[in-house]
Amino acid sequence: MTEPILDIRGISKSFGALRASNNINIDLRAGEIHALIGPNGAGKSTLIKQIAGGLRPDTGSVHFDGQDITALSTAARARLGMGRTFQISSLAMEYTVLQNAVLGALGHRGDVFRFFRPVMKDAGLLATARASLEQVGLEEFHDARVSELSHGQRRQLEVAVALTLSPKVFLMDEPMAGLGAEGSHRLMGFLDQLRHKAPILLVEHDMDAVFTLADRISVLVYGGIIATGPVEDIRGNPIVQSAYLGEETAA
Amino acid sequence: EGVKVGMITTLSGGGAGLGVDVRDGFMLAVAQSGRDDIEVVIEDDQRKPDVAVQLADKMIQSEKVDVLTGIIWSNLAMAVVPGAVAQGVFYLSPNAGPSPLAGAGCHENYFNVAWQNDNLHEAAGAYANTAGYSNIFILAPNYPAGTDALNGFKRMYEGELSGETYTKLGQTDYAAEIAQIRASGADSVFFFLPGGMGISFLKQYADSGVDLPIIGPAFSFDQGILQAVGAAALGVKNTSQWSKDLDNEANVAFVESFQAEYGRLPSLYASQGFDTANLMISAVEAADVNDKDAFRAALEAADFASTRGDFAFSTNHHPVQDYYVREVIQEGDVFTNKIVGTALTDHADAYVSECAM
Amino acid sequence: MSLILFIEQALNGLQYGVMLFLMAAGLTLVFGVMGLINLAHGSLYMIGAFAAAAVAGATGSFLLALVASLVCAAFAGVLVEFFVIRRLYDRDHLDQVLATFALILIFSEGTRWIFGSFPLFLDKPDWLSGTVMLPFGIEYSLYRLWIILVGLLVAAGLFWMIGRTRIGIRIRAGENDREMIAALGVNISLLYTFVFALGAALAGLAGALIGAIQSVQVGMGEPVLILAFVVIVIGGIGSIKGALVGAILVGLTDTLGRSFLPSFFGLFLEPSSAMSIGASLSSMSIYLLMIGVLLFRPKGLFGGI
Amino acid sequence: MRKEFFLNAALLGVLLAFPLWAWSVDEPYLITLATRAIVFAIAGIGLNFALGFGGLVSLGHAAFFGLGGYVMGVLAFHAQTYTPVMGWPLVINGTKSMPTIWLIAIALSALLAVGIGALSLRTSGVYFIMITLAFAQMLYYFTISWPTYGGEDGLSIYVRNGFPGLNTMDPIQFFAICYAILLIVLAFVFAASRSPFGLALGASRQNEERIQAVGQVPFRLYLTAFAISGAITGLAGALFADLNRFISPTMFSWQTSGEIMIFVILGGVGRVFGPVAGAVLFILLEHTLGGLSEFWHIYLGAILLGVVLFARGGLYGMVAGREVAHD
Amino acid sequence: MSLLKLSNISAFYGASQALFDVHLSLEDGQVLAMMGRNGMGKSTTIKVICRLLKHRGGTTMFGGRDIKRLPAHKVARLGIGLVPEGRRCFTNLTVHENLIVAAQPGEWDFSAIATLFPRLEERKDQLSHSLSGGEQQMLAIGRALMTNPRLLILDEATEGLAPVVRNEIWDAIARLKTQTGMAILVIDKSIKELARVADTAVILEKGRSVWHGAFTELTPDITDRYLGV
Ligand SMILES: Nc1ncnc2c1ncn2[C@@H]1O[C@H](COP(=O)(O)OP(=O)(O)OP(=O)(O)O)[C@@H](O)[C@H]1O
Ligand SMILES: Nc1ncnc2c1ncn2[C@@H]1O[C@H](COP(=O)(O)OP(=O)(O)OP(=O)(O)O)[C@@H](O)[C@H]1O
Ligand SMILES: [Mg+2]
Ligand SMILES: [Mg+2]
Repeated sequence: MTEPILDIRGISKSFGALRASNNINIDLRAGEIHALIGPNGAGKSTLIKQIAGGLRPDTGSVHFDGQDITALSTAARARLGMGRTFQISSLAMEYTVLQNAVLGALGHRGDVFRFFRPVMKDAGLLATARASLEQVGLEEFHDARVSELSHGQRRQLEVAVALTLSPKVFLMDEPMAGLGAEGSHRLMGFLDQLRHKAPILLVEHDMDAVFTLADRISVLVYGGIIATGPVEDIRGNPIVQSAYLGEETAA
Repeated sequence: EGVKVGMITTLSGGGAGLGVDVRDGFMLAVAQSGRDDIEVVIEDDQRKPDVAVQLADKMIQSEKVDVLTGIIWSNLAMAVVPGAVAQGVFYLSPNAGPSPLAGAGCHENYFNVAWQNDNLHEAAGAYANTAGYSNIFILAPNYPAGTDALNGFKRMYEGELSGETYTKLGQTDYAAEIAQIRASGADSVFFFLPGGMGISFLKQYADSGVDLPIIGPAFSFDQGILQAVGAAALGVKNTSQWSKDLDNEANVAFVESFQAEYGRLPSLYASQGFDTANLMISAVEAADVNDKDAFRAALEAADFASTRGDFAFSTNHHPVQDYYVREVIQEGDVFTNKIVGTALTDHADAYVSECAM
Repeated sequence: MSLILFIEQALNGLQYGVMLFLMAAGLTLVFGVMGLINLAHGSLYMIGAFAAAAVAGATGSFLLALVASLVCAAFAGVLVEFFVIRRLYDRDHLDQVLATFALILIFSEGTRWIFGSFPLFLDKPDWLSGTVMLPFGIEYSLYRLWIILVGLLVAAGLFWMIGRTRIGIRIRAGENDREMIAALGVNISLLYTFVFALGAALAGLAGALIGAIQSVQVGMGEPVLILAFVVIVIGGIGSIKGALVGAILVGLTDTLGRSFLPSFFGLFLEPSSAMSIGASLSSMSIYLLMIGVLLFRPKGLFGGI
Repeated sequence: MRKEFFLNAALLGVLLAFPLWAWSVDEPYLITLATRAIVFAIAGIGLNFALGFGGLVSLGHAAFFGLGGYVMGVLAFHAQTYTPVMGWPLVINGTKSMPTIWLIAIALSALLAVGIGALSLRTSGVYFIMITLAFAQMLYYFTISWPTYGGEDGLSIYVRNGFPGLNTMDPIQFFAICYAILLIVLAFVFAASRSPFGLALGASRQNEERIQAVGQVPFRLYLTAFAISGAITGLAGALFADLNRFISPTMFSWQTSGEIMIFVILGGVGRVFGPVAGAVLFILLEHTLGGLSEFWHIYLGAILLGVVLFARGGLYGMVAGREVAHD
Repeated sequence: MSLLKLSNISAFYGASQALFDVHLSLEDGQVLAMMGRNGMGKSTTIKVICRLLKHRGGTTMFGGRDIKRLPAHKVARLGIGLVPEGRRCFTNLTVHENLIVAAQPGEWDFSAIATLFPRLEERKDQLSHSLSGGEQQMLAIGRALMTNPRLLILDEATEGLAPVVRNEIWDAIARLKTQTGMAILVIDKSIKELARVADTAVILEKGRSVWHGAFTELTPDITDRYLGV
């Protein structure tokens, strides 16, 4: 097996008495979708935040591409190639769809401190932006303002912006949430392809998606990982069934 | 023939009372002169130096006035006067008298019809000596006029200082200063706190249980402000070049006609506005304003009936006049001042020698 | 410097702090809780003082004057809320800045138009005049003690209302998401009119109480406004406790700075420059305090999220 | 977009035509008035750069305006009195050359903005408003009680500083200088608003989390914007001082900060030309209403109120439509 | 007579029209499923019902009253409890405060909510902005129930919930329907789960209600055409 691209070693984080992450070890390897599931409030988003840099772990370290990045800022991690989508859409609401995508491309290229060239006429950036909008199916909405998009469309844009960063890994916090059945399908097909470009750490409550897409699944309960393994193992795990899936879905 | 006057004064916002009084006094004199060849253009400077400068430009360049007047505040005068007189117009100051304009920065076209800024404080210092105070506590706001005030006071005062304090400009609470006064073992207090600051200080002082005698310049005891201070000011001695009860013909007529015209007692500022206008009218009568030298000479002669009695200009075009000590008294419902003595006679100012004119 | 003087100055600082709290209380309410930048708060303070002065002048009763200050300021508050503020809740803070700045102009000049350009007379009543003897032989103004009492009562009342009552919860919810609280069946418009009127009434009361020992004049509100903002920012916006603590900190810093900085500099500078350096530093002291607090606690001492 | 373009052109046209007309009928004061509007507009453009584009609501821009003014005042004062500004560690002499003064004003204001910004940007929202105000207030109190340059009385510089080849005392020539600077500043801000920096700054204002997720640091964007903003406002301060040939601590007062902010809001926050429209309207109102009555502030207040209530997004919002055009 | 009846609704965001011709009706004690792809106008319709968006044409009747002229809070007090898209908890309030902020007396009180979502009781005094996504969702549902409405509107209320919890919510909806006779309007993407509770369905397509009828009549043909599944 190849070296993991992303390697989380022994991360712990407490909020007061609450232990939101408890000695978590998890890794992500090239070409895979690693799903992270667990009950609400288990600490999934908290973990993603610590990987992406919004939150500093109390102990433990994050290794990315062979480098210890625990001390780096969010922005620095993004520049190294961490693409991220948020659980609650986080976009520049006054900008158009295209502007948001161009922003991603620009952030990736890194030369933001330029004051004279019109950015929306930059062919390179536009090409990247258009391509990623097309991939998520927002090509008809270039000029729509984000504040006018429906909830689901925003989720799509969120993914598109992450794409413009041509990241080495994706951290996705519930990308399916809010998408309709059709949208979910489409996104699933898309993620399926995407994993070959960059592996994905996927937090998702949509079990259809998780079971279809995931190569491996980790289960997080009360801040600790109770099981990691291929889909079949997890689906059959009795603790997972009772604590998370509930009888019906497990059947 | 005729003269065009530009009046730039403060007519809006907090300090408007002073500007209104200067204007009313000035316009009363113009009306009483019966001349219809005096045109007065009045503008509001909002107490902002840059606005005052802009208005001065307007008056000089567009309105083509011959004479400018009206500014209340020293900082505005400093902004306007040098530029204005350099452009050849006359400036007659009805209120502010900053020291640079009396000394090295004096100008042949600049006339101060009120006082040099230090004068009333000097008078207070002189009075403190005669009253026998020997250990006085002095305070003023921390800005040039405040420094000038304390320096002016000290110039004449011969006793000891039990303390000296600068307060914040615009300060409204004086508990800390009053506690210091109480602790300092002073035998009296001199303060210069113009406008609302003085009202606050006096009210709080009266409420503090400290009952040392106070002296101050007339600004904090003027007609416009006294009613707001109320009984807290009763008995306080203050120094002024004018008082409502000054017994001379011009003043009696002025007080009476001002009250008749505006329905209130005239203030110090009103008297200064009135005198300024009368000085100008006397010059208009004696000379043509277009003949600058003749007009200037007529102004220098100061041949008008001042409400303060004797009035003359010294070489730096600042007044030589008497300074009185007044006491705050109550007449019926109204608080007002009564002259109780003279602090300085035929007094000029400390900067005459620096003026090259 | 004697210990007694120090204690007395500390007491003065405390008292000044409580006075600042009175001015700031209405502002915290409107600003912290409703999220509205109301520059016209100072004008409402002025209205309270003028109403009190007018009524005291006409009736001679200080209590009636206080009532008048509450009523007039609250009424002005209702008018302002109904005709102006109401249209600005869902706007940018900056629109609120411009609108309330316009209100300052209107109120200030309107007041001058009605009452003239000269300061008005308002004095404390006889039964609150004079001084009392405190321990250590400190002679202290009765009225100032009384202001401390009123200020603390107001603080307690507000604290209880915002933190413990359902009205308080609703107000805070409305600040977070007006549309949502309305969708849950709460008449947020009415509630906000009420809060604004309450904030205005508190401003008016402060104007009357403080006007009695300061000068009642046009423009008295603006310096207060800045101070009040400083106070609530130090304390943390939206926190009544923060406003009280912030006010007392500001009061102490200002008073102690004024009284002791000059003599402190006098230890190693010649008197006149010590005097003026000390005085300039003390006029900056509260801003230094604010900067210091914000550098370490960017959301104020008790600022929440 | 077209409408906005038309409006911009009209504004610049009127701003040029009016003084030329005043010149032809020999009303120098009106030229001065237009110059004043332009200088305020430049100050407003400076603030708008931080406030409109970066969402940094600074109530302390008087600090930069005043600093620019004092740079002019101090340098000219020393040139007038033939004394060095500083004798140690290196000798700095005064100057009466406008371009030199501008450059120094820009540099020092930018430096001050970096200093204030670095500290203030730890906070946000209303805390930012107040902390910037605090810095300006400290400078205000400092200059009031600092006797060297006149304290509260300020300092008069009797003769306007010089510009090679022009007679700056001639109102129309000084106007031309200011107008040219306005055009340059507008061009810069216009370009910057469409530049990569503008896009990133705007995104940062709307959502900091977003800009971090694409690999950029909001703090650096903000600080750069604040420095540029301070520099422009500082330049305006230097021009303002030259216009009045006078400086005073009022330039540092919170009312000045407030007024600059009013220009921006009145014209339209985040519009390149907004502050120009705002300053012109404000000066116009001040000029025309001032004569109406002693209580003219009431009218002014009522008009401003009307603009906020009925014109969303200021004058530009009213005329050119609500949405800010970003491309 | 229907509890809720919309006919012929058109609505705009500024100048752009979001709803063209929406019809729907809902009886007491029934569950109506509103379906459609992303951006078709489902949430907009909800906003119209709750008077958060003023519609231009058509009529909105609730409990026999025309609610067109009522402000949002009055409509809510007539008995509509909203769980909005995206949760919209009051993030500066604690969990408990969120629940009681708009509570009306009735069967649903804090202890009833605590039984439904024990997690909320555990986090009672935590500020809601630090809750996990799913916890916030529970809170939003609890908050709406505490107003004891006649009509409960759930706009993607199960979004982001763990499967077990989601099951619980569907169970709760089923219970609500049978036990309390509360009418429910529910938007959700899972047809399978909707089928457990829904009596009728309405499908929106580009701002128009293009299909409505009994839920059982939804054929794969229809769902394929309008929902893409
Ligand atoms: N800043 C904070 N302070 C206190 N508690 C917090 C904070 N942030 C998160 N928590 C708590 O930590 C726990 C984990 O939260 P997290 O958002 O990671 O959950 P999650 O697994 O993503 O859940 P969900 O699936 O519902 O999104 C929750 O119980 C939450 O209330
Ligand atoms: N605030 C708004 N301003 C302008 N247009 C809007 C606004 N909100 C929604 N729209 C537009 O109205 C249409 C309907 O949006 P709505 O939110 O009702 O969709 P939806 O059916 O709820 O979709 P989703 O399943 O994604 O939540 C969309 O095309 C959207 O772009
Ligand atoms: Mg989560
Ligand atoms: Mg929706």
